Amino acid sequence: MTDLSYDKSLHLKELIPQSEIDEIDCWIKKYPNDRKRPPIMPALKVVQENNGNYLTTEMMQAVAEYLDVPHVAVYEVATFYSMFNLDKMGRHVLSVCTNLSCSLRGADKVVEHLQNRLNIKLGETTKDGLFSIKEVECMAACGGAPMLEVDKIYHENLTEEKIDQILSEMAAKDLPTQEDK
Amino acid sequence: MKKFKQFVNSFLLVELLKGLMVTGRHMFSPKVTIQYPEEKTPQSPRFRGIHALRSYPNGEERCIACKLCEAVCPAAAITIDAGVRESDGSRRTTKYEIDLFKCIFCGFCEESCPVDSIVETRVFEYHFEEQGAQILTKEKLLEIGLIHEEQLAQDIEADAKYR
Amino acid sequence: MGKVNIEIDGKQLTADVGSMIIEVADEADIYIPRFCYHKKLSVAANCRMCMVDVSSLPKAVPACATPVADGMVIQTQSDRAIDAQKSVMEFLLINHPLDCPVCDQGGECELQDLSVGYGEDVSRYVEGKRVVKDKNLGPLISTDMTRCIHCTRCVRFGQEVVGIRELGATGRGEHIEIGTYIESTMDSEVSANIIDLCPVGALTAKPSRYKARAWELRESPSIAPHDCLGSNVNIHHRRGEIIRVVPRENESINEVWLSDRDRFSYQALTEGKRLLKPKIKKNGTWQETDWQTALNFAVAEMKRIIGVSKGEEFGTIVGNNSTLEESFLIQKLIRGTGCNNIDFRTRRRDFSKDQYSGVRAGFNFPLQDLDTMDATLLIAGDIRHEQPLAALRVRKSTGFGRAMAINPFDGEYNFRLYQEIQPEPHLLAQEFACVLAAAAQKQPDKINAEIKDWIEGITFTEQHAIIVDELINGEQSCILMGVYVQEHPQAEVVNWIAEQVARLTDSKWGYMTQGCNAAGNKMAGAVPNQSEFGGRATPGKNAKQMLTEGLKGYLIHNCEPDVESLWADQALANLQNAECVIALTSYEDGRVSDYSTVMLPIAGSYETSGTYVNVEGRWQSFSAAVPAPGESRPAWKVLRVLGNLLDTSGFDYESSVQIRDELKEKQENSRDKKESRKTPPELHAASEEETKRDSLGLYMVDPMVRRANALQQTSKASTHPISISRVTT
Amino acid sequence: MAEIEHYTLNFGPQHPAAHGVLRMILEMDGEVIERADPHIGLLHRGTEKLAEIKPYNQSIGYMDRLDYVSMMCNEHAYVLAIEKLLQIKVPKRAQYIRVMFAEVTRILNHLMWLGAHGLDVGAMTMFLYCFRDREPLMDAYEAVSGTRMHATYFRPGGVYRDLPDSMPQYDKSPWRNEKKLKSLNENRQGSLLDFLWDYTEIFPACVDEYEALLTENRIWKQRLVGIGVVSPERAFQLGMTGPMLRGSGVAWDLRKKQPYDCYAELDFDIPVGRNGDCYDRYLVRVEEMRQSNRIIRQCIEWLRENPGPVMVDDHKITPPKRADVRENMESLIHHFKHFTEGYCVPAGEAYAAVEHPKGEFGIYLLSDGANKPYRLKIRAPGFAHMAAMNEMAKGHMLADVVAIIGTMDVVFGEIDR
Repeated sequence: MTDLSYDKSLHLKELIPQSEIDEIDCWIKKYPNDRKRPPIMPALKVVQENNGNYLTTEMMQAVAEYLDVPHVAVYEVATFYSMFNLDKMGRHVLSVCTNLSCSLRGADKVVEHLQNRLNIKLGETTKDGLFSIKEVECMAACGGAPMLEVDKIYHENLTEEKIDQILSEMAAKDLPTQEDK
Repeated sequence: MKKFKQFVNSFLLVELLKGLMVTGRHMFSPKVTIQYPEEKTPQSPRFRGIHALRSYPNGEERCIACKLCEAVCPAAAITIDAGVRESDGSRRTTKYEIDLFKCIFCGFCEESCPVDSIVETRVFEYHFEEQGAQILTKEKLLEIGLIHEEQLAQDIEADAKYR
Repeated sequence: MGKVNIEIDGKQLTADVGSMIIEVADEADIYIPRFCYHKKLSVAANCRMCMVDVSSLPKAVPACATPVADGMVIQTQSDRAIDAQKSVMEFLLINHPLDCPVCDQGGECELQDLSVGYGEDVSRYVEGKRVVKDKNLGPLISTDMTRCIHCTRCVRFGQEVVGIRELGATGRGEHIEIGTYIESTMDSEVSANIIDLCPVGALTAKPSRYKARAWELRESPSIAPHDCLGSNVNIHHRRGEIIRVVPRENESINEVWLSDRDRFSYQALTEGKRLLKPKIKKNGTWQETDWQTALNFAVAEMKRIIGVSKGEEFGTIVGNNSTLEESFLIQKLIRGTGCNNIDFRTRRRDFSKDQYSGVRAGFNFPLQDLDTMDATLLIAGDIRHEQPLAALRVRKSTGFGRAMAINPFDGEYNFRLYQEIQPEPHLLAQEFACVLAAAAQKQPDKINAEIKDWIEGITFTEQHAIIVDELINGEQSCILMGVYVQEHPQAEVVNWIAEQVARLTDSKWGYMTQGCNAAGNKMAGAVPNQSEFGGRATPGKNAKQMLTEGLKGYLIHNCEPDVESLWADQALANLQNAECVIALTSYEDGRVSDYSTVMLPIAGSYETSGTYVNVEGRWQSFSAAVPAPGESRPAWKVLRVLGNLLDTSGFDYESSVQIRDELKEKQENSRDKKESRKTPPELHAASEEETKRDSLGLYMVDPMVRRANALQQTSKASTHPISISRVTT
Repeated sequence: MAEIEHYTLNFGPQHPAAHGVLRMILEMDGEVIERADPHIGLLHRGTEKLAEIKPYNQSIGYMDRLDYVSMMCNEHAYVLAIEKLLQIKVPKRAQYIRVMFAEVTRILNHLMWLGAHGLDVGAMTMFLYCFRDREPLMDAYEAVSGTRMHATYFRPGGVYRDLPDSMPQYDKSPWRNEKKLKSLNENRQGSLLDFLWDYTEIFPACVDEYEALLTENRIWKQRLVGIGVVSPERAFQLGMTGPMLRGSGVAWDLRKKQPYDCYAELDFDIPVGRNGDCYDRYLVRVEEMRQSNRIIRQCIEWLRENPGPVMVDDHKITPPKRADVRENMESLIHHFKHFTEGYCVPAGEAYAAVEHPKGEFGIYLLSDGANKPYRLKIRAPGFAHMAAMNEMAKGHMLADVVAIIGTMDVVFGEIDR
């Protein structure tokens, strides 16, 4: 397979510090030798955290090369899971579930409200770089639909008021940090 | 008595006179014939005459070479060659021919066409002057379509609710 | 394996423990609808179409992923099953675009069939449909990814069968897409099989795009003419034009697959510049003429040159892909005129065993056994590109067995090698000899004095010993020599070593050959030292001599020695300098019109009837699928008439079947002479110069493939698969 | 006395009284027919074989062309046979439409027959009147199907399209003033049903006219009475059906004996003859026209009251609505498959017969479960009648042969098929 955009010289070791490589190696050791795909997820996580919350194509390819798996296997993992971001994201990623249960319980209204509040569209980031909204598939919280996830916390049974509250809490949390800058 | 009556009737040519009365009456009733070709009998919007290929108002041919008409034609009168059109990569016919000697005017082609491209017009008066002229080529069909487009659109519109 | 009793739709069946419901149902001819399940691929169970009702379970279950259990009562037509099927069908169609009229799959689409057979007849879905961007997968496969139903057959094919994962399923839920993620083409040599696998119109063949509907096509069985496996194909043609070539299932040869080369080479016939009329070159310009004139001209020239030189100055080169019948006729014809220079092996350097050679085919075991080899030793070959489908079989065996290679070149393998030795090309035989030495040491009771002498002084390393161990320990093992071996100056030495190693390690052995009919050509006697079936013949010049020495006249049949022979440059010069070159060719482009004096148009593959003998020695006859264009005629007919005009006797055949039957009879009557060479060949270093030359590329092997446009546009066309040696360059 | 050989006369196939392409070898003793030997096959088109290579629906158009003066009746038998195999129930409205047009067809056929028979026997005027009265019915044909003859209108599962709400009208022309045009278009103001209703109002009077011209006419009677007498027993034995059988006094009508579609719900009578001669058969046919008129009127009344579907709502068998085809996937797929492959019919056999204007017209279908018939056999009434030619003509004069051919109402489309 010829990856036209792929630069063979790009190695994972050049992209992230040795300490991170060690962490990935540590994950690799946890799985049997002939099982190469399980470490993809932890490896991507390490790389993403190192890169400011998103992954580039080069990084995914470098991970694939490092783990000796087909490139596409890494793309599959990276695109499947909502915690991997493929574009530069805001500080807080609001992942709104629009899958069946949430949709039935009014996920489209949640999305609409968020879009109006933040004045951005799905998949975009606010100008101040604080928030991004992302549409995700089921996050297994159908019992509390509609739901969204932000900073690894699930917020369930959303109403417009609740969303406003979450947003203002987030913004408040960040204010000092912004001032620090 | 019956026999006598019969004899009288027969002798007086009653039944013949009755018949003559019928024909006589018709001498004075209005004519039922029309002055063809200046005058024509009415045609329903469903009329199935000679074929045409329709185009969109912007001049783009409707036919997408799906070949349903070719498949459904009971008389195998339609021949289509298809291919990728160079200019935009769309699916188009490179050849679309209807052999009118084979065609039985069943209307299945029109019925099967998903884009209302192949239609049957109201034209039933046509003739051929030489061998091979009975084959309607794509160009001829498109031309017929252009000439009758207004009528065709009307007819399809009129019949749309029944189909 | 244990057996269980189950019941499907009231039919009592016995099944193996562990088999899936769908397998048992298929065996019993009970059809269960499916999209993702394919007998040659792993079970994915992601289309959910094959839902059946199992009495003991509370919900309908997928038949492809539910193993049978004793006493299971399965219903495929119960309300619950039908409900499930209908729901799945509705779900699949929700995002399917309204493309049927413009979709090439229309009419042979599994989605259509199952929708009509198992789905509702009206949709309840009114919302917008999703759209997926098309991928560019190269010149062979055209995509319409919006139509994809995510059965992942194509993904699994790449992963499991080919071993090269090019496609993947990225995204999740509504955002799932099949593709390469990063724009890239599919380059595997068997990539187009995903066209057959795709149950919908997402992946279709680009060369035949929009050309025909399934219901217009006529199907004729035939044999693919590009590699020595003789893959079984069906030619789909319409009004005398080949529209596509698809695999014909044959478990013992090509299973259900087909290489891209076999699949798309037909383009040469339909789009190549075909020679439609006989042509004679007069004063440097070509003139079209009729058959009579052209044949008379050719005959007069042949008679003149053969007469003057007593046959010494006339040579006949037979193409690799000539049918058995053609080769037989041409050698009979040439020998009948008193000329003995005939050969088809334009890619052979080692003629040392010519006078002893028998007519055995390359393999002494069935091709199918490659699947189950515990150990496979590959000698110098690029099996992936030379015999793509054989590579799939070797790959299958590596699931449990081990593959090893002694290959002077950078091999591209689609399976893992357990051991790899990379000698310099000219030292191939020497390297292999070490294996023999190792084998001899391991099996001292099996060797004779001769071998003992022969391996005297040869040392071997640990690696050689491991290879031998594998071959010995494997319950089934084989040594497989690539096409390159037969091109090597020490081909006979390598062959001999292979035979000895195989004997010592109790393995099977075989060699791959160039073209589709090498075994047949040899049987037919298109070699300088023997006539049909090893019959006695006055020795003549071999291909190398004919092409490098320069003769006055040539008869070339269905080949282009200036491209495909090992001495292409010399061949070109000599052909140009010859007084007369009679070319039997299907195409008029290329240099053939430059150097030939008369061109006789012959039918291409699929346009003629004949027989190919594959590498296992399997005779596969076929008849013409489509008529030859213009005035071109099947070559056997041309040769038959030439035979009559040359006043040679025995040319009264009326059909190719008649020729084949005669040959079959001859084969039965001739006892394949045991290869009589007793003394082992001498082992000496070959010259570096002679071993350097590149092999033909994947899509360069014969005149037909070279003219197949789509194949020539692939990235594989420009590269020579065996090109650089890490050592020599 | 010198022995005199019978004179052999070749009658047809280009004779105007041969009703198409009948060729008869007549052996005559003077002018008396000793033996009549009909030769058939000049119009053979292999319809039965053609049907075997086409999906079911594609043969509907070929049914029209069997008895080409009673087009829809042929279609009727064919679609009934398919429906029998498919085991589907046709919507009531479709049944009424089909019955109405079957009766329209009967009138069309009988008018054609009457005109031609009259012409054969010497009553020129009849031909003109009959053709005049056929015209509105042809217009009705055209209004529903788009063609005046080969309608291809009946479909397995119903009929192609519902009856139109309006009738096409005459255009202005230099030949007619406003008033004349208005009177021409007078009966075309409403729907097709109104148009037909109008016709049924007038038609009985027309039949009276025909009768005034013929029934008591001495020449007509001289030519028909006592000609081609068939006893009821012989009629049975010869396989006669329809007016040929009823003319001999047997009250046998499939519409009554094995009612199909909605005939059971309609009120009509079966006329029968007494003597089994040409004249009785004439009387039977004339009365049948009156009965058909009655049936049509009942159908129109029912159809006016009961709108509804005219096609089975199962798109596995019938094509989906056109508007749906452009909008939903299932419909598009079913449309595509319907017009390319058609539908598969369960394996089995079926015989469906209708009371065709000429007699019992039957379609025997054998299906092997595929999308085209394994075998199709057409039972053409004319064929059995033709076989009685020799018996009916024997002993009659040459001129009577023409009357006998006429009374059989033969059409070679169905006999030769």
